[in-house]
Amino acid sequence: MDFVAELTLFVLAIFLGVELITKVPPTLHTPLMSGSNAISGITLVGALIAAGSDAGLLVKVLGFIAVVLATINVIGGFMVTNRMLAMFKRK
Amino acid sequence: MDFVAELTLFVLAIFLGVELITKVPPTLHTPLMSGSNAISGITLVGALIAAGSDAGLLVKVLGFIAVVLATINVIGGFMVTNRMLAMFKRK
Amino acid sequence: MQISQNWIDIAYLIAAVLFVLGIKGLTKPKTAVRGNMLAGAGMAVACVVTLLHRDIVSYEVIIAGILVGGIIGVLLAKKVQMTAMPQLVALLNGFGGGASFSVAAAEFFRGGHPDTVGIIATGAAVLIGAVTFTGSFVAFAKLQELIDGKPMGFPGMKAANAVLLLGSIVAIAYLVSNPGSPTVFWGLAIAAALLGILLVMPIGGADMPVVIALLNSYSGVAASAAGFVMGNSALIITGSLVGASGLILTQIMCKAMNRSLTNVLFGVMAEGGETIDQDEVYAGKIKSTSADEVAMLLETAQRVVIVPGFGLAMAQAQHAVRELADTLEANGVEVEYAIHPVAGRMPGHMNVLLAEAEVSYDKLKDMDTINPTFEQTDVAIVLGANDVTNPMAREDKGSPIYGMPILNVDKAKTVVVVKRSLSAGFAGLPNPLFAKDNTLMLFGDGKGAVVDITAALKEG
Amino acid sequence: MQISQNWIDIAYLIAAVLFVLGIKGLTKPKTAVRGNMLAGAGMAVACVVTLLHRDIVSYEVIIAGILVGGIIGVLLAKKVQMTAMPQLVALLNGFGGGASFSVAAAEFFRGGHPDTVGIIATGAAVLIGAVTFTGSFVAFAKLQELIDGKPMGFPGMKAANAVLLLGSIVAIAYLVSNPGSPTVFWGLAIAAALLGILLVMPIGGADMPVVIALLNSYSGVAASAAGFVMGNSALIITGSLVGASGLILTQIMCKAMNRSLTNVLFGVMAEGGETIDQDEVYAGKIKSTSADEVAMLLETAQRVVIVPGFGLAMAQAQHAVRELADTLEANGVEVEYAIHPVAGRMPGHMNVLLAEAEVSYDKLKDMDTINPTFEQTDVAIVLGANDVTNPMAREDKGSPIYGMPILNVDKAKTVVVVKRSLSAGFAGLPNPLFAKDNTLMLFGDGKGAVVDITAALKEG
Ligand SMILES: NC(=O)c1ccc[n+]([C@@H]2O[C@H](COP(=O)([O-])OP(=O)(O)OC[C@H]3O[C@@H](n4cnc5c(N)ncnc54)[C@H](OP(=O)(O)O)[C@@H]3O)[C@@H](O)[C@H]2O)c1
Ligand SMILES: NC(=O)c1ccc[n+]([C@@H]2O[C@H](COP(=O)([O-])OP(=O)(O)OC[C@H]3O[C@@H](n4cnc5c(N)ncnc54)[C@H](OP(=O)(O)O)[C@@H]3O)[C@@H](O)[C@H]2O)c1
Repeated sequence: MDFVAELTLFVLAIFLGVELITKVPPTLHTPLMSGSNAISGITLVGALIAAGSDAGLLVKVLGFIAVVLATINVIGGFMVTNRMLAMFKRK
Repeated sequence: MDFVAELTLFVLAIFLGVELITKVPPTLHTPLMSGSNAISGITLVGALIAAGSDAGLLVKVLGFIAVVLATINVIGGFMVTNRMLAMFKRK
Repeated sequence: MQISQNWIDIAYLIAAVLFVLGIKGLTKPKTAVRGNMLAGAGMAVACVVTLLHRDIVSYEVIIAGILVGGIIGVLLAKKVQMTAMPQLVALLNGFGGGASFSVAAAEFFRGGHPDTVGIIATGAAVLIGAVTFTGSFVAFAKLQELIDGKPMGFPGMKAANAVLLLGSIVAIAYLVSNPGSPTVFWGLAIAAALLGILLVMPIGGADMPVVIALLNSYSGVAASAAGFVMGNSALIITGSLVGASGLILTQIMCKAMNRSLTNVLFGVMAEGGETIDQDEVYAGKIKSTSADEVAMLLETAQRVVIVPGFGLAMAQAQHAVRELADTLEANGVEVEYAIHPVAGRMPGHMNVLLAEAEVSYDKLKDMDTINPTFEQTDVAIVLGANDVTNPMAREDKGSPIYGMPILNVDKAKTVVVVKRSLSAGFAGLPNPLFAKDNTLMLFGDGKGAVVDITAALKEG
Repeated sequence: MQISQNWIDIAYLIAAVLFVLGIKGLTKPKTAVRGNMLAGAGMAVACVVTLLHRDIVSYEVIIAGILVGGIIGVLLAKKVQMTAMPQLVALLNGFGGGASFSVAAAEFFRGGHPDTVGIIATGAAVLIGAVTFTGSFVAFAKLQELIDGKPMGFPGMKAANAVLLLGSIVAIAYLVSNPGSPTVFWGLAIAAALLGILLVMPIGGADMPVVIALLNSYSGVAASAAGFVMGNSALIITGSLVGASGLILTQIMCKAMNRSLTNVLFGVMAEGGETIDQDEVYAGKIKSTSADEVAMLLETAQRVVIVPGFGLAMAQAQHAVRELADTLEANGVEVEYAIHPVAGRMPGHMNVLLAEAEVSYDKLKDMDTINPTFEQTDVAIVLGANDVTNPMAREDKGSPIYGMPILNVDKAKTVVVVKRSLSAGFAGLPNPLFAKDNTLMLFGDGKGAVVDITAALKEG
């Protein structure tokens, strides 16, 4: 994909992100925060590629660190969001 | 741009379009309709390329028709929207 | 001068952003004018930069086309009456669909070697473009009363539609394996054109605004398909933006009429069978009145609500009404206007008209606000409105308009209905309101009647 | 097994759609759980398909990393106390920033021949990733009370920040012309890490949730920048999605606190100078009470409002409170809870706690609903709340919390404040409410005090 196409995706996604969040009741601020925090762990995708490539020790180490950190972010984020939301559910 | 990139743009733009329109007061239904109608005249861009290319008479004719129709759509649409909105303006 | 595709694409991105901001702006009263400007600027950016595209080798045809189209566009936009706005939008929309169709056709006959995606996209652009084109013209004809506004159809119509749609899809599939067949191409075009006519024919004139909004959404999708044909990001993004937002607008409009989209598109025919006898509703129960009598009523009133409808537009009575209201207010009467969301022939129709007559914005009350106040209203003056006050929508489950929210004018102490005759409104139904005990009919042209009342008031 | 980039990109598109639906779902109470699931599914799709990427030649490091990270993640999510949620989110967010930083670093040291865009993107990912990493850890430390929650700074701090930021930009510019310099790279990393620390240090602990939301937005932008480095559409789309939505969420949170974002980020230090003498406010005006006395008050009450605050969470008194409310209701008293949007230490903190104790949802009233009812309230029980009831926010223009909307408990006939001492709340301010004529202080641990009141009620 060329740079302009990437830029176009970037801009469209920013607009979409802005429009998605309109009125959120305060109760949901924390879960929304932790949930979108988990989503920003998408960097795990980049980490996987870095860790799985065949390019020297330093890169492997950095890749490993990236995978560990991103996985904590993703797994921890989604689970904790779920835990919080479970508390709101009406019995 | 490859097909998947195009598809990605398509999907993101659809989501964005859905999110953009939320609550519109009935007063603005008609201007919004004529305004987005004018925007859909973007096909003028394709018409220009078709009409300006060097590919035989049939293509030129089709291109000419396309330019005429799209231009009516664009110019008429924006102008009439503007005229309508001018009526709402508080003096 | 020609520039690299990269810069063109960046300009397209800027145009897309302007369109997004434009559409967003158009959804709020405060920002609507600016939104329209931004969208126009986006279009200018997209067009100007396209002229630098490497495929463009000559400009004669382009210039001729823009001149012809531009002049027609300006004339249409300047000359059209406000009351004819829905027709105009239908017409413009049809042109947009026709343009997408022509672009796809031109691309087809240019005879490159498109891949499967390209062929399918061409087929989609042709199909949707042609449906939009002919469908919009039927909508135009119905609104302009060139053809009857009533739902029209024939037995087996649904089957015919299904055959046309299936045939179109088969034709596209055929083109995928045999990309060069003009016969199949034109066959597809004709089938799609027919489909557009048959889809809109059975829809009643009153539902045309919704149909136009839907066709507008189609024309966006057609533009997007044309974008896939040409590999043009501006068309893809902008087309799908309009396609999606148009669909949502369609749904919002349906909601305002308390109808579902399926009901609008396919429902009317089913319910059309029942006809109600007008005589049965009206016979012996209609009380006619005069301008002087109405003026006397108004002299003792404390609160008056004016209920404008399509007849106000027909009679061009907006200025006369404002003068009546001014006179009443000078007498210490409280005057408000009840604006039904679908009064008139397009959304916001009444707002446009009354704004033209410089009626102050805060006196225009929407349905939900004004309905609870009718019980404290001494006189409700129904001015060329009919369907939007029809109590059958509230009470008669068999009625075609059952479920549409209405203005509860019959709750007012006295109702004065100004219209020329007992003939029906857009929906073609008799209105039991006219036969109620507290209703007085003032027959005559809307403008004349209002002027007479004002005069009588000033004398008395 | 390896598949073509096309299919990977389509999978990324599906993941992006799932993220969009997920975020949208998370904004509404009814759909929040499903939204979180959808987002999780999107992440699974994106990760699984990435494992088939052609650049991945060995899986040992990946598996090891996922195992280590997964175990830590699960443990953190399961073990954390609900009260410690803000800290945890800060921590997780820091990890995300660190990951983006590491990805960009790995890509840098892989030593391809990136173009200008690639280098700038690498620089941006390093800069923003490192700021997010260290900034989040400072936020974590403040919330966990590892360091003082008060705004901290030194003269010339703003200048230092400006130098660090400028230095980082110069370093990136240098890398554009000399892409291979590890020294400059690490210099950039260190400057960015310092910048993160210095930016968060001067912000008060009470504003940490906003800071975390902002840093969350940054971590999205960092991921997006990493996407530009690797040419990966999933990272670009998803990162910017989170970046933008995080920024909007930040603004919404600021609004709920009636603050501007600039005020949160830079404002506190300016106003920190003023200190208010606690003695002056309280001396001789505090009336202490006992559980028995409160029970007697409650026996004759008709309407009681419970105002929970951070102290409720500290004392784990939610179940005790519910029992008190049950007892009161059995006596025919009307009981409601007043939920301030920033009561506790995170948005929705009180809702979570009371939901845990199975307090019925409709008894939790938000600020705007309950405030007008305090005048008809016989007893308001303030339970470990402080800042959210501080009348200075309403009355004292010089106060650091001036303008924050508060619960008007002082309008109730009698106010009972349960807390352990006269010490201040999160904002570090004395509370004139405690000195009012109609206020009674019940000193003691929140849970114990409530249990005592309930017991006395049952006896009486
Ligand atoms: N707003 C929209 O978006 C929209 C769009 C399309 C359709 N519609 C439909 O249009 C209808 C609107 O309801 P409505 O109550 O405003 O109008 P209506 O039901 O169409 O009734 C208009 C009435 O005005 C009277 N009239 C016509 N010319 C007149 C004149 N010169 N002076 C005095 N009266 C005159 C007519 O009666 P006489 O002939 O006896 O004078 C007629 O009964 C609804 O059915 C709605 O669904 C609305
Ligand atoms: N919700 C959010 O998003 C959020 C996030 C971060 C910060 N904040 C800030 O946090 C504050 C929240 O206000 P708030 O009124 O809920 O709390 P607060 O002002 O922090 O006051 C809490 C009070 O609880 C008392 N307390 C502590 N432990 C207790 C125990 N075991 N038993 C009884 N009382 C106990 C403390 O007094 P003693 O020590 O005398 O007992 C303290 O005064 C606001 O300043 C807000 O801006 C809110």
